[in-house]
Amino acid sequence: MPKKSGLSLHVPSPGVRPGDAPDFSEVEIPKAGEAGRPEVDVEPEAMRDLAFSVIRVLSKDGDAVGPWASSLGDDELIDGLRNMMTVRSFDNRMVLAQRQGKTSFYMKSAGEEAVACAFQQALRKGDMNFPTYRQVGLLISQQYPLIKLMNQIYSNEQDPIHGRQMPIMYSAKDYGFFSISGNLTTQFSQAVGWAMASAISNDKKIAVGWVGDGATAENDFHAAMVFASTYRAPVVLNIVNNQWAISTFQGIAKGGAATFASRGHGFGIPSLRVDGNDFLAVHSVATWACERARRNLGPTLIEYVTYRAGGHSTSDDPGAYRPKEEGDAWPLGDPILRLKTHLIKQGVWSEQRHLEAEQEIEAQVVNAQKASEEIGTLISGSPPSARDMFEGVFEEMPAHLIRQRQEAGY
Amino acid sequence: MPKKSGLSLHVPSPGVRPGDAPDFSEVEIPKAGEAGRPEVDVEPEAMRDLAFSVIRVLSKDGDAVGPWASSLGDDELIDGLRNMMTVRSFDNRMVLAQRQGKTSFYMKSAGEEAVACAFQQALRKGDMNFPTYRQVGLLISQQYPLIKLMNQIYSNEQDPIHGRQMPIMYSAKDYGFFSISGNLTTQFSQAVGWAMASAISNDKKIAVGWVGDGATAENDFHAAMVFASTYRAPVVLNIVNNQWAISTFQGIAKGGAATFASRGHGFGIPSLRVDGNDFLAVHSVATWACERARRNLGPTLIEYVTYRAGGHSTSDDPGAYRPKEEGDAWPLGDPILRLKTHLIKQGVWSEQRHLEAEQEIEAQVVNAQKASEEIGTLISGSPPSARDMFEGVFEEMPAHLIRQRQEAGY
Amino acid sequence: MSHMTMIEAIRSAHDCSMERDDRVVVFGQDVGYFGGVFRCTSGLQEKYGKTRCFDSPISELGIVGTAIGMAAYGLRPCVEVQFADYVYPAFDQIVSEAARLRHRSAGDFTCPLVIRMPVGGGIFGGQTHSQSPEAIFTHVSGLKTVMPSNPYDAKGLLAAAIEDPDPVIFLEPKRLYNGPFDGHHDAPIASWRNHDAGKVPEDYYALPLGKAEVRRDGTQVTILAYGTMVYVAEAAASETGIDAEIVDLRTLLPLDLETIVSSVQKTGRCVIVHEATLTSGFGAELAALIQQHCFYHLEVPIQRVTGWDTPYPHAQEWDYFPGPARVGRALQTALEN
Amino acid sequence: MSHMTMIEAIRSAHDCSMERDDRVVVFGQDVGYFGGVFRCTSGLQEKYGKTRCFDSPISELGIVGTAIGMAAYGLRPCVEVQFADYVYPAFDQIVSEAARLRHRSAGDFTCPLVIRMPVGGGIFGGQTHSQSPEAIFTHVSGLKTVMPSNPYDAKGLLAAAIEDPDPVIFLEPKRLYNGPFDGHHDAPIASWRNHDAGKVPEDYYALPLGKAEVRRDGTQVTILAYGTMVYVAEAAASETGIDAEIVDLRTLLPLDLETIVSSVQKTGRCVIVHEATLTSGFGAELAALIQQHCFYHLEVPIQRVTGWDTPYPHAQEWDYFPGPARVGRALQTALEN
Ligand SMILES: Cc1ncc(C[n+]2csc(CCOP(=O)(O)OP(=O)(O)O)c2C)c(N)n1
Ligand SMILES: Cc1ncc(C[n+]2csc(CCOP(=O)(O)OP(=O)(O)O)c2C)c(N)n1
Ligand SMILES: [Mg+2]
Ligand SMILES: [Mg+2]
Repeated sequence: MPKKSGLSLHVPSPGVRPGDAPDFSEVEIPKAGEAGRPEVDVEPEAMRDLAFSVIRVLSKDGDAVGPWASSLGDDELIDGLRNMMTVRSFDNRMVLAQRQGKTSFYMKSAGEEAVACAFQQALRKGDMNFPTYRQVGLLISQQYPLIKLMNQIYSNEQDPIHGRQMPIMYSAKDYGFFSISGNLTTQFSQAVGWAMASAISNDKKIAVGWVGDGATAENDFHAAMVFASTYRAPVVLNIVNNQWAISTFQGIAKGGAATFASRGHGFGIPSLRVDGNDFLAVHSVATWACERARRNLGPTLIEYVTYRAGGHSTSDDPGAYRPKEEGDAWPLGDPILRLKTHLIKQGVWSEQRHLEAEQEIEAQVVNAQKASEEIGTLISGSPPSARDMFEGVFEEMPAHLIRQRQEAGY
Repeated sequence: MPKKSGLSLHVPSPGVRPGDAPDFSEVEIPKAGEAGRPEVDVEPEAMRDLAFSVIRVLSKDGDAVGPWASSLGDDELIDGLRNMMTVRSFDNRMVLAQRQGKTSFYMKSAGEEAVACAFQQALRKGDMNFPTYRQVGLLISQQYPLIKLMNQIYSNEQDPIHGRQMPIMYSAKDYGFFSISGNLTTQFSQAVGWAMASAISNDKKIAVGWVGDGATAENDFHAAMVFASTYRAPVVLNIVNNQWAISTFQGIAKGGAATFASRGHGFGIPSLRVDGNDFLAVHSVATWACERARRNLGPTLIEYVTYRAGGHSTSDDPGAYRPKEEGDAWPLGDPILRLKTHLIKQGVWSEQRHLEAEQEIEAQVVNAQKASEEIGTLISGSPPSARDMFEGVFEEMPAHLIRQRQEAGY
Repeated sequence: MSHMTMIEAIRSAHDCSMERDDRVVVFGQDVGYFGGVFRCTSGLQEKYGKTRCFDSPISELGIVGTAIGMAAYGLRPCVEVQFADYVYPAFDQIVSEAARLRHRSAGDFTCPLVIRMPVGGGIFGGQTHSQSPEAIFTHVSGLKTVMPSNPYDAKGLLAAAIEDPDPVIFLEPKRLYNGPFDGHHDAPIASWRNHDAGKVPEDYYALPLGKAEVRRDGTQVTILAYGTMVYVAEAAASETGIDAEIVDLRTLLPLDLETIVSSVQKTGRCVIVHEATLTSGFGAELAALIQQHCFYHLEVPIQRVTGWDTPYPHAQEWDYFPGPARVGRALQTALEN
Repeated sequence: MSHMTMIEAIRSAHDCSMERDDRVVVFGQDVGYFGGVFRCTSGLQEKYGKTRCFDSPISELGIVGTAIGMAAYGLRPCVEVQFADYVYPAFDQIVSEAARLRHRSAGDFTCPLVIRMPVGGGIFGGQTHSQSPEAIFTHVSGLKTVMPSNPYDAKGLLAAAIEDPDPVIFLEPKRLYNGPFDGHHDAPIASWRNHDAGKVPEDYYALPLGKAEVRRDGTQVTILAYGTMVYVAEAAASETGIDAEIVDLRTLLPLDLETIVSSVQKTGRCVIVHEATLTSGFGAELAALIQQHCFYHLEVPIQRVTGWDTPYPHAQEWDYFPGPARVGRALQTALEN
């Protein structure tokens, strides 16, 4: 309401703040199995509704239902479960390590493990992800050595990127994982360019761009949509809507839009919205979008509805801006628990096996951590040489950098 | 078609090029009067279709039909006609002046005069336009002195902006006309900010942003949409789709989208598409959108379907990239001719009066030009002082600029 | 007169300015309810309401673009870019619009706007939380560029920046937010509590832009520094026992050339220190000006001690950061001939 | 060996590179069917097809962002920004991504990318078609910055830039596109047809980046210039009759410091000329380096003759443009003491 008669500024804010009771009543959750599954070559207009619904496969009681019910076999699903469990265990150890001062910083994927882990299972060797800092699941799902991740996090002597970047800014070309940037959304238009390059080269590889709900407001989101739309780039553009951008709720980035997915329609890009905590649904939608790209049918935009269960990073205290209990109230539950329940219902998994898996994985992570810490951490062992800092600015070091390196004493 | 099996890049191109016959068969033109007219407080979703249609009021034979039939009286319409005629006459004289070397550069509005002229009649004193270089109609419709426009174009001693900017980069705050920038689209997010400021101040003024079809690809288009959507800014966002961006046809910016107007839907912004050569339709849609803004209902996105009848600028030769006859083939005709026909049909105008008006206006423009050229042109009279170049970089000239000015000999 | 950290001082400057002038509006990423990731705007939304202090979408371009529109309307926006490393998406609006609006419209429209951003390293922020891009702003005609080195200056200069009729880039050395830092990263953290410049009046006051301050009188050599480097310079001077005069520039543009020239003409020797990369850094402009204005007074070449021409590294942060040892060596070199 | 304008030479460089290496792709606003507003890519789409030379949407960010992705894939994009004044929307991708990709990924990904753009004034383009932003690129670690001054260099340097494994900013002085221009804007327009440097081989050749060229031997004073200013310097030298040595830098980063230093050590006097604004322009870096490396050889202060610290004006273009008269005065001053 304006103070005086006249206009007034609308500033969206979340219904609830610390101290209030969590409230997700505005999050509409359709029943699993309800959303239709169009052919991959359908006109975007004909599948408009999928940008406003939530594609879900796992029912309350853990059955896989509806047209999107996954094509994954039991073993693949069990792999997926183990991958998610590994991510979570890894995250927890690394947060601990950060608290112990062994590294400077860390960011977890807690609550949204299914998105990266399920998506990766839809990709092929040679495809390229352009991830954000919350998709370590893409690497862990490919059995990327945990110790290498830790070496990077610890900036130790065997850090693949030589201690040059902050923790979790991984780069792993052989695993289809583009160098993570600290600058939000830049990877989104790069993904489109990489996909265009693949098409220009009559190659078969596709690209996958990743962005968070908050970061969709950045310039590169628009550039990516425009170029993907115009050149029909073989790219899948993923928006991970985990409800929060540091302290800012998704309403600030979404504004008056019904959904983030619907941003695709103004570009003629088929857009889908999926339950990000439903491993089967994510994998099924990912497979659909990747097939579109591989068949040269062009880009797809996907919004994953999930929840950032942890703080933004180890520097953040979410208790300062949202109710502590909000995570538990999140209506889409926990991705690991949901897949576990499904597998048990399927009779291919059990509490017992789950417990064993947890212990195995824990042991794996702990061993990797031991080995990595023996090499060194940010505060132990011999760090990457300062001499290295001058390397790789250019392929060949120009005279002025050689002079500076010598001045630095190397 | 890919050379080898594999992906291939899609690069849109216009159906026709110089030498080919013009072809607008893909431009769907619904009959006048067909599009519905919703209440201004309707949900965007409920008026979705208006982003895909073309709102038209003037029928083939010049009648005003349908729910958008204008509320303008005959005198206002005659004013509008005269304004458009003035713009066209002014443009032609200035192109000539440029050819004669009296100025360095010029850009016409030929073919799209109705957009700015009709829109301005929906605005009130105090509202602020953030225009591009093709909306001189906004000023001429307010009887802004033609001589002042020319003084700017000639960079003469009485140029309101002291010869500092290229021709047509007008600035006229008192006429609700923001300083034109040579950098595309920057004004779009500024318009949203100005509107937000008006709302923050509980003021009643609204802002209007203008952008071309090609320039919608720029970063500021996205920033403007995001902020307008989030804060429900009292702003009207206008896309003038004149089919061309220098040599680039609109398909490169539009990509796979059905229309530019539909870009608004992903932000929950009501979006309309209107016949930009139909003075009555433009004014009626403008009035609708301005009322929305004034009633604090938030932003509106409008796409004006029109055609850039002339070259991009005096530096451009459209014959190099599009058929010479394309302009004549444009299905929405000429805005001046169409309004003239309507007024004659209404019995409030005649060929005779039109001819007289033409002569009057021509005389007005010529007189203004004579007067302006007596003051000076780029090549005659005394130019703005070089000393002035150092003024206004800051409100108060800092020491280093004073030193430089003195070094320059002033 | 209470002690404040630089964060508290900046917050207080906002508060006083918003109190005095309701045209002042504050927004940016996480600045509203949360009060900013560095807490420089905490409490402002509660006190002044959601329409004068609010969260923005993650679009630096949108933040600056809308702020320019607000300034043109007549408000006095003071916006935050979360880290200077993230200002580039807004660069076009800053360079092409904010900086040129007054000139290109011959004063028809103006742009009283403050863009705040934390700069500098020393927090293991790596290449995307450590940059010092001041030089590129000083190359853009129409912008003022300010970098305070302590809470007292920060409050007074920010208040002045908000009142300034033209756009001001306000750079906050994040390593100084909680205490003076001299580059000895292994030493216990110093606090503003026991530092004179930590004494900050609660009430409004403004300090003029464009005035440098001599932090330490000396006769042997002049050190030109700003931000964190002021304390590095102090450490280097006291540790080498060299009688250096330390000039804290405070404002880079407009530059207080007089104070600089008179100091260098007195000492005949000059060492310039900044954290940004060397090539085309602001030290280059300073060196160019000094050799022009003090040519016949200079006994030895002007030296620049700066960050290296590499991205700011994570693990090797302290090899990159120009610390007291490097500055000390430069001082010794300056006295050699 | 035929004569070419700089436009024809740049077009020829594209042609030869695309012929030799089908990883080379060319795109930007109006570069496809139309061949670019300055015609530097004309005929390429016809010859190499729409997927190797095409029009882009009007998004400098998209152009550079997608080009970085293409470079990471393994292509060799060479993109055009229509005017340097319009590069700022892409600044974040250039600074934060292209420049840092190799370093931050330890060579896992690289960015062989050329970003071409016309720079400089003299065509009544006003503040948005006249800028020379070279200095800000040289401040960004990881970028190479090149500015040729004639058709022969333009072709050879562009070919080298396209082959370079790292990102190169390729700046084309638009006032030189059709002929050498010495700042005498009232004189008849000179053409490359009757200029030695207008002789350009049809076939492929490359010139090494990082090498300056002495355009005129002299003993009394060194003029450092690049782009259009090379001809302004020549005019100033011959009109004043001063025996100036003129060094055409050609590449600003990496800089050919040796050639510069040996010339200044020989003459003991130096005048730097560029069209960009003075403060924090590349002349500042040059002056800083020269006073450091030639301190004991310098007889007089280094002078900078540059554009003023104002936006590039329209009507007063020739008052802004650093012409032969101003450079001549600087030469005389250099010889006074
Ligand atoms: C260009 C830029 N602006 C601001 C930041 C600071 N920042 C880092 S993460 C973040 C929030 C991103 O939120 P979202 O996109 O939702 O991703 P999430 O963290 O939720 O996964 C912000 C503002 C940045 N890294 N880059
Ligand atoms: C940031 C930026 N990039 C490029 C240009 C060059 N340019 C000027 S006008 C124009 C075409 C704009 O087309 P459109 O938006 O459709 O407007 P129209 O000219 O058709 O009215 C271009 C590319 C510019 N002025 N600014
Ligand atoms: Mg988020
Ligand atoms: Mg157009």
